[in-house]
Amino acid sequence: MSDLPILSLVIWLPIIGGILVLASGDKQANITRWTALTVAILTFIVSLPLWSGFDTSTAQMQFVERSVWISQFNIEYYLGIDGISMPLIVLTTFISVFVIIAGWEVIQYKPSQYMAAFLIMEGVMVGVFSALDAMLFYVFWEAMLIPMFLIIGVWGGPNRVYATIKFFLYTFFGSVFMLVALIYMYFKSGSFDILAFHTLKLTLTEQILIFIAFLMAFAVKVPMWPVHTWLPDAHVEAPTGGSVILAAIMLKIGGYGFLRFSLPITPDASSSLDWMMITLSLIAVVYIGFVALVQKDMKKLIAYSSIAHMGFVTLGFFIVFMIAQNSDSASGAVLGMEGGMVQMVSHGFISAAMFLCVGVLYDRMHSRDIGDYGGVVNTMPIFGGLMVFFAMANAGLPGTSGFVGEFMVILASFRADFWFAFLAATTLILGAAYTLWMVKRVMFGEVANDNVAALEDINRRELLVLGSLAVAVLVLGLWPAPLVEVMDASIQNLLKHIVVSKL
Amino acid sequence: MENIYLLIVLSPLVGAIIAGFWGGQIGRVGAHWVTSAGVGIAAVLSLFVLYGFISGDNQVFNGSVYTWMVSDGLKMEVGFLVDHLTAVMISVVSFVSFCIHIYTIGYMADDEHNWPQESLAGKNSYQRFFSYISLFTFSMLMLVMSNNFLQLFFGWEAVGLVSYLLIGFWSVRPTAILANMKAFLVNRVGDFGFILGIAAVVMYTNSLDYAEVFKAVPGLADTQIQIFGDTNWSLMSVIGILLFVGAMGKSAQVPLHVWLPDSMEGPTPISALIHAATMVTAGVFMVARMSPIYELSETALSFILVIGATTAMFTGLIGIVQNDIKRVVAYSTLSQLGYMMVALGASAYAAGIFHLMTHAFFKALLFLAAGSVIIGMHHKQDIRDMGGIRKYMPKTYWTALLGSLALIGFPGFSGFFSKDAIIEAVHHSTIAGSDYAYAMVLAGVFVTALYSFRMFFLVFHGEGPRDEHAREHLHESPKVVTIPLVLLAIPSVCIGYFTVDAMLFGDWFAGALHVLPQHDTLGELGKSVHGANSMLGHVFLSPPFYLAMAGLFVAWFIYMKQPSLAEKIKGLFAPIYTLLDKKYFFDEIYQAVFAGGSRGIGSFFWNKGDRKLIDEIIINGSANNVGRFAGLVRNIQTGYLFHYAFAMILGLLFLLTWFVIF
Amino acid sequence: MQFEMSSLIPVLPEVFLLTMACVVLVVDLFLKDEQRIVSYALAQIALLLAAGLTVAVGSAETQIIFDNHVIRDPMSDLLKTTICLVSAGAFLYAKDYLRDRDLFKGEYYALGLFAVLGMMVMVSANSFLTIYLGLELLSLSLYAMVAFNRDSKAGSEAAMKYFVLGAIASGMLLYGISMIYGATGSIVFQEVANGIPNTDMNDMVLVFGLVFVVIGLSFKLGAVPFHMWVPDVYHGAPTSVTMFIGSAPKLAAFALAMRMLVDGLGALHADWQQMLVIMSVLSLATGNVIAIAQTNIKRMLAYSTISHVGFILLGILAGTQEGYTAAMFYTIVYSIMALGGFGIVIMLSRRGFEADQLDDYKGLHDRSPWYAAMMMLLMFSMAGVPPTVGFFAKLFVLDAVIRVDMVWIALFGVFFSIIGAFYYIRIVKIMYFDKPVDDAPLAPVGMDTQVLLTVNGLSMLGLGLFPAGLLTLCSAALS
Amino acid sequence: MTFEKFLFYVFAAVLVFAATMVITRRNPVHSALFLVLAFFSSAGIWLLAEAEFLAIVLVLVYVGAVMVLFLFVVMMLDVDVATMRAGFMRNLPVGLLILFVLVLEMFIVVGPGIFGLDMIPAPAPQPADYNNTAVLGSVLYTVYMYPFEIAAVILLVAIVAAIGLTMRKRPETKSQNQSAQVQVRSEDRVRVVKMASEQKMEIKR
Amino acid sequence: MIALSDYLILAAVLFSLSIAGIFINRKNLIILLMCVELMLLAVNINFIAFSHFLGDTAGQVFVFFILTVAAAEAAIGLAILMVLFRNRRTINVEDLDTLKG
Repeated sequence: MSDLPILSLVIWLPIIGGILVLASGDKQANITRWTALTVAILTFIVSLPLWSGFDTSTAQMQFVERSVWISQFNIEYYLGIDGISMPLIVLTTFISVFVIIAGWEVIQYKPSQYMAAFLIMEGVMVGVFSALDAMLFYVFWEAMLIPMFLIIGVWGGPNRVYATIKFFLYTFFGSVFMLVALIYMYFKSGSFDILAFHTLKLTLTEQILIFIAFLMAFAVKVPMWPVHTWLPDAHVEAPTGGSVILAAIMLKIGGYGFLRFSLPITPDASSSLDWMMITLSLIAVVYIGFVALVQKDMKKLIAYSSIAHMGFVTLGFFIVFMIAQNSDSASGAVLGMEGGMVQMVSHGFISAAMFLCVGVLYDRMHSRDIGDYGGVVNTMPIFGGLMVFFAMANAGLPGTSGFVGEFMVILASFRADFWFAFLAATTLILGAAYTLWMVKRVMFGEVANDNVAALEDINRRELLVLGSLAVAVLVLGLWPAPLVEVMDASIQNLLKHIVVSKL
Repeated sequence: MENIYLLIVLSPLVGAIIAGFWGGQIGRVGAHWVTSAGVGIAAVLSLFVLYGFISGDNQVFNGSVYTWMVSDGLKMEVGFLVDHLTAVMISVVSFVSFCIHIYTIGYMADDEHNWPQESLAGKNSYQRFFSYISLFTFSMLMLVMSNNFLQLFFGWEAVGLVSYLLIGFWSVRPTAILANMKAFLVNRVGDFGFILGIAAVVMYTNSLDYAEVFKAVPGLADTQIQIFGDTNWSLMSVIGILLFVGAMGKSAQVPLHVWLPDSMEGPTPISALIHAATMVTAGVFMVARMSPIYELSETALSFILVIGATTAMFTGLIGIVQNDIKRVVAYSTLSQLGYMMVALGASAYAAGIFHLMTHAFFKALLFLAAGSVIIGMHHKQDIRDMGGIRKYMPKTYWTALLGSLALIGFPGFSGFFSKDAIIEAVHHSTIAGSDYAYAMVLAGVFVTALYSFRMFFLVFHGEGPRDEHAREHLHESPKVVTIPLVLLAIPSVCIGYFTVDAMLFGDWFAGALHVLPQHDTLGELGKSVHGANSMLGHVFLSPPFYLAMAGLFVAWFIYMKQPSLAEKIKGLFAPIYTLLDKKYFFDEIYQAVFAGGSRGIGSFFWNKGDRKLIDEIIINGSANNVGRFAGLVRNIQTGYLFHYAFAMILGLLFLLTWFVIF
Repeated sequence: MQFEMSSLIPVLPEVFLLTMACVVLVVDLFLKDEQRIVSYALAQIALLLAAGLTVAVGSAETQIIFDNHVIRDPMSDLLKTTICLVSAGAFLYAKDYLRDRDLFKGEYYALGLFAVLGMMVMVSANSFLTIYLGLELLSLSLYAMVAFNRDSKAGSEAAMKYFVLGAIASGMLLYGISMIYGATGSIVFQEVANGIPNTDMNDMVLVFGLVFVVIGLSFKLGAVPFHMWVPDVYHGAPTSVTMFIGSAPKLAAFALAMRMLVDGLGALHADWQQMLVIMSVLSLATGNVIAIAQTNIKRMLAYSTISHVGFILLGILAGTQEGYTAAMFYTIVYSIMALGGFGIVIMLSRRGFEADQLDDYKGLHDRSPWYAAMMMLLMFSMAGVPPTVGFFAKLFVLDAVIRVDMVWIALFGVFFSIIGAFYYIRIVKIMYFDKPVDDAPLAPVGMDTQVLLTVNGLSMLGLGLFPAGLLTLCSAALS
Repeated sequence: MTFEKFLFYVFAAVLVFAATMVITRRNPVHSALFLVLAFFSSAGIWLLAEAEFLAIVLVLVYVGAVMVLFLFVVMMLDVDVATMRAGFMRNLPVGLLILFVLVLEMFIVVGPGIFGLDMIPAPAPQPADYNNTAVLGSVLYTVYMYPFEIAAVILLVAIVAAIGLTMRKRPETKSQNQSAQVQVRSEDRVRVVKMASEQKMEIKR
Repeated sequence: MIALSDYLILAAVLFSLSIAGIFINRKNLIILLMCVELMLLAVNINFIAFSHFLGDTAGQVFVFFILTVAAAEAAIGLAILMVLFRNRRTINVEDLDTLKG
């Protein structure tokens, strides 16, 4: 087992599968769909050994694969995972299966390309999470844009062109500066090995500049206020599957970037700019919470709620330094970082589920406008139950995964400053307010109109998808210990790195 | 023992899951059997546990069930702490819950009439309802059996969730779904404080476990922290107040009380179970549980005292002018919750819990009686339309009378002991605000009697329903409804008498509740009173009795003797009436300030911030500017050869000047 | 002064190509219109064999022959081979296009071959004289090719502009060369290089000459502000010629820069570096910005060329081995990208329809997914999005620039590449997201062209996934 | 001032004058003729610099061939001269400014400060038996063989291009195409059409 | 004696004149072509002067080639001019503005 290049397999299996699906064409759409599903499930199965074979006791990179790619520039095909990336990879392969299923009947226009785009993206995203060579990372990072660009643009809503170009340029804008930073560090260290970057000595000025370059890339991806406006647009216009991937996985890549790059490479800059990161995170929580409140479009609302939730992630990551300052030791900081990580995974499930729920409604009514709904639970009781459940999870109800991360981050941020925790905790109110208000208007009440009256409850396929996610949300909420255990060693190790000054 | 505890908790859960997921398959009977059985098992076992404690066979149990997670050395577990306090709570909860399960069988029997014909949500709603109340029982039991803050918060929010689901149970009613959202959100405001309190606890004690926290707090008693600038705050006060904010939400204390009256939109059984007997008292339980913390902060205790007293008095006043039968009971609940809080604020935790227990019985009873009336009246709830029901529903009448007497603290009834103890305890309290509280709770006694019997007289006495149709169909409720009434009436009457000695003056709560000597108001009280009989003996020496009688008399006089007087008084005190009728305008203010305000802020941020500033000006603006600039710059390419040549010449001149001359 | 036949061997490709050009000229006289394919075939054979011969005579060592006027080194081998292959590709794409427009003539191929010969001369020039003559051979052929469609108003206007500006530029270049000759006393690069430190002349004179040389060079590359011919010529010339101008001659221009600036005037690196910085910055900015405002794809690609030239200059101005390698890599990649880009334009056009408006690409994805996919790859490559090779080209250049501590200019470059990305993805947007306006079936295209397009498009991806091979070639060529 | 220098100044003056006239005359024929003058005077200057061969070539090639070509074209195009000058004055100030600045800057570099006689002394005159043509000729075919060949190709390109661009068969010109006449085959001229024999037509009314 | 600077200044003036000529002439393409010839002439003077003063034949050889190329250039230039004139019926520089932007 251990000699199998599992990571490569998880990356390339869906990509090659995607190409096959692409080649199979649209003549026999069903075969295409089944092929795609088979590939996705196979990938998920292949990715499971990553979890089962994972050694939780070490912070070392595992499942390492390393070979030369571009020798002149010391660029390597260097893969490996630790406790930070592994859960995200499994999340990716898990969610991808549902994305394929979710697009089953809905996508009638060029289904082969649709499925192929998702499969290729799946591979590329796994690549992002497992790359240990900065240039490999960057290649995967940017390559992600292309399928997503097409998914939104080809299968998206009426305003898709604006949304997709905005999405592309925003993200591209963010990442090119990171490229310069990566090259600079290559110039300093002589390789693109990320782990070598971790130990690279840099002056404070260099660190700050590099930090800002990274920030531009990751902040856009996360997204942080004020570079978040692409997300609602992209979400609204994207097809359901696109929204799911975008929210469930892509946003995580930004958060992952902070953990893999910003914090360990530029600890001193992170430390001296943490006030900014915390401020932005809190703005994301509070400001975006308010903005979400007034959304009339369900997807937009969920998109904004994603931004607010990702605010918790960045908050959890960057309170480390204040905690260290307050208590002379970084005790308690781990809680915040792990909270951020848990929040990412959990948000992966919940936002995916929420978007799938909206997708279910959209497929039937072709409207995402909250005003067009009302009393849906009367015609779709099973769906109603699931959606209320996910809404509660989104509002951070204990017992669901949505609570875990928020709880950890609030606990940790209290150690940094009372007011951080105070502002962060407003999400309890705001999150519940915007989510439940939407649920109230969409789900409850009398049947609003004939269209709603004509709705049919979810079918087996949809039930399978939403049900599986519900189980995931519940399990993670009731017993997050395994997830935390997996990442613990890596986070501890990371923390050890970042509290030591590089100067 | 651990298995019994697990069984207590899990049997309602199993019932809930079966009824919830397979409600359609097992049918109505299956659903109410499985859930009632689950809760019944829990009730029996709880009583067994309680008996164990009474008999002294049981030791305090404190152990974890499983580790939720460990992060950064902070162990987060799910576990049980079963001591005397817990034993009382689980018994009350499971017993009341069991009664209500039985009652529900009758109450919800024709629930389909509450749903539009075509609504699929109305199908199996009966089973769903049972699933919910069993789930609630599970959550509540988890809450009270918790041995750590995490699980406490779990249960705390879980009961909130079920409350949300149940208030909005009839989801086609606009008022119901507004009320449930309101309830959830107001509770969330409380939780907001609560979670901060937990965070503070974790920060300073690095643990979530009660035992460890309580062990650590005395050492932190003098810790000061800074929140606003450099002002020092006592850590214990901060923690205490933050946690109490949670209790304010859950136990509906002013100003977070607004959700409770609205929650009456839910079916009556849950009003009885959740919004009277159990869930709303979670705050009281929590503060009592945290007594080791609260004892260390007089500020927090004063805060509780003042809030509780205010709630007790002023929500009671509202009850006088309400006409919805359930709302009257709801305001009464608010008022009684205020009493419990006053007890806690006066460090008479035992009295608070004692009142919690007695209140659970008689308030559940009152609600169920009201529900019985409502069934009889075909879901009409306005007391002005009722009257003379006594003849039609004798069982309901008598049980309601017993409940009302217990509520106003008629001597010998269970409410008497608990309420009197609270009033006396406050009397003995010396902390800031105790005088105010004493005045409020005394006045409250009068008010309680007034509204209770106002309703009682209007509903049961007098002419009889105006509505001909209603009169014809009025008859006593079925046995499943009346049996729980009787079951609850028994403890309502007598439990106080039998338990007051042990709970208030004995050492029943010795290990569970901590009272510092300087706060020991019950101890003070105990010096002058010795047991139930002694309390009864002192009845005529203390004002509460006279106040209660006065209230009863005034109610009789205004609503039975001189019905026209009511209108006159209304006219005479029009502003006050309006103030009360509008519930001090809390709803209006909240609607305008919080709901409207946050929507306003949201719109502002969205329209001006996101859409205008970021999107339009910065993002699209720069894109457009680049585009416009491009359109402008392309004109440099004029198409004329000489301009091209000129550009080259300029380039040449520039380079020459730059590199050769300089 | 002994003449050895062996010294002809290194220039065998040039000799062969010249011979073949004359053969085409002569054979063409005896062909009927429907037999022109023979001229075409001869030209293709010439190019492919010339490429083969270049490889055959190539070696790792450097040969300087013809009394120092000609050099054959690994760089020239690589560039010549690429030039021949890219030109062959351009001829292949152009075949149907020319036939549709009655331009399918022997002269076209003869001139094309002469142009290729000119490029090859430039690539292996070792003196200012040789390089000037190669440049003129190339330019004159191109002038004629631009005007090749004699009935095209735009074509003749473009040719006229190209000619006049080109003449001015070569005048300036010559003036510069004369000053450098005056200052160093030689026109052979090595001697010039040796002469610079020894000259007792004021340094001013050298820089003075350098300015003019750089201008001539910049004109050829199309760097701002000497770029004005580029959009008009790209726009006005027949698309087949645009494709030709846009691809292979960039390689020659790169060689021009390398030979003159590095081989000849390497000692003045500090000075020309600054000049190139100015022009590179201006090119990046101007090219990317103005391209946004274009509605004609040929013009748009012209401005995109200008911005790419900015990047190539970045690599050169770094003045290091890495920089030259990166610039060479970039140039080769660019010539392939441009070939493919214009190839699509050509394939979509038909008699009486040029397919040069952006709107003509609307809904291409619906009409031909394959073309659209290939075009998309090309566009993403031009935009520099991984994993296409365009990204690596940029990466290597940026790396080289950062290595010489010019981080700010790297930032500048990436900043404008964001703006640039906009108009590339706009093409993708038009192809994929818009509905077709033109429902006419696409002109049937020969198998050979389709294969070429496929190879061309997929090479963006292939080279992107495995850039090491080409990079090794480039760095070996320059070491 | 030596005679040589005097001659130089005369030629230079004429050259500059002629050049000025070239760029300012409204009639291209005049310009062309002034250009001829400029070539002549620069040929003189080249003689002073002992480049006899080139001076002669200049006159031969340029005056004899290129300028004639120019004149030929000018005559052939038959351009309306009158409209050609409008707007001239408008551009003159900028033109003069450019001229002035450019000359100034170039003067700084190539002026006497760097290239004066005191910096670079004049070379000794060549001996009487010095044969400029022979010297050039001897290197042209040896040292510069490769460039020479390329130059030849350039001329070939010029021929091909000029013919390719300008030679066209006008529809109105009448000429014989002998090779076509010779190669013609009977099939090209006579077409034997096989038709079905005529059927009797039925006329329907 | 004639100084090298004399030649060079003369060439510089001539060069500048030709450049100015290209800019001032907005009507007649032919004059533009002539200006180019003038420019080459200036370059040639430079080469010859340097050749003379350096005692090196390379400059003169270079001039020889420039003359050759210039002739070819003139031929092609005029051919393009002919094509242009046939298409547009004008050789007015200001009319050559269909390609722009």
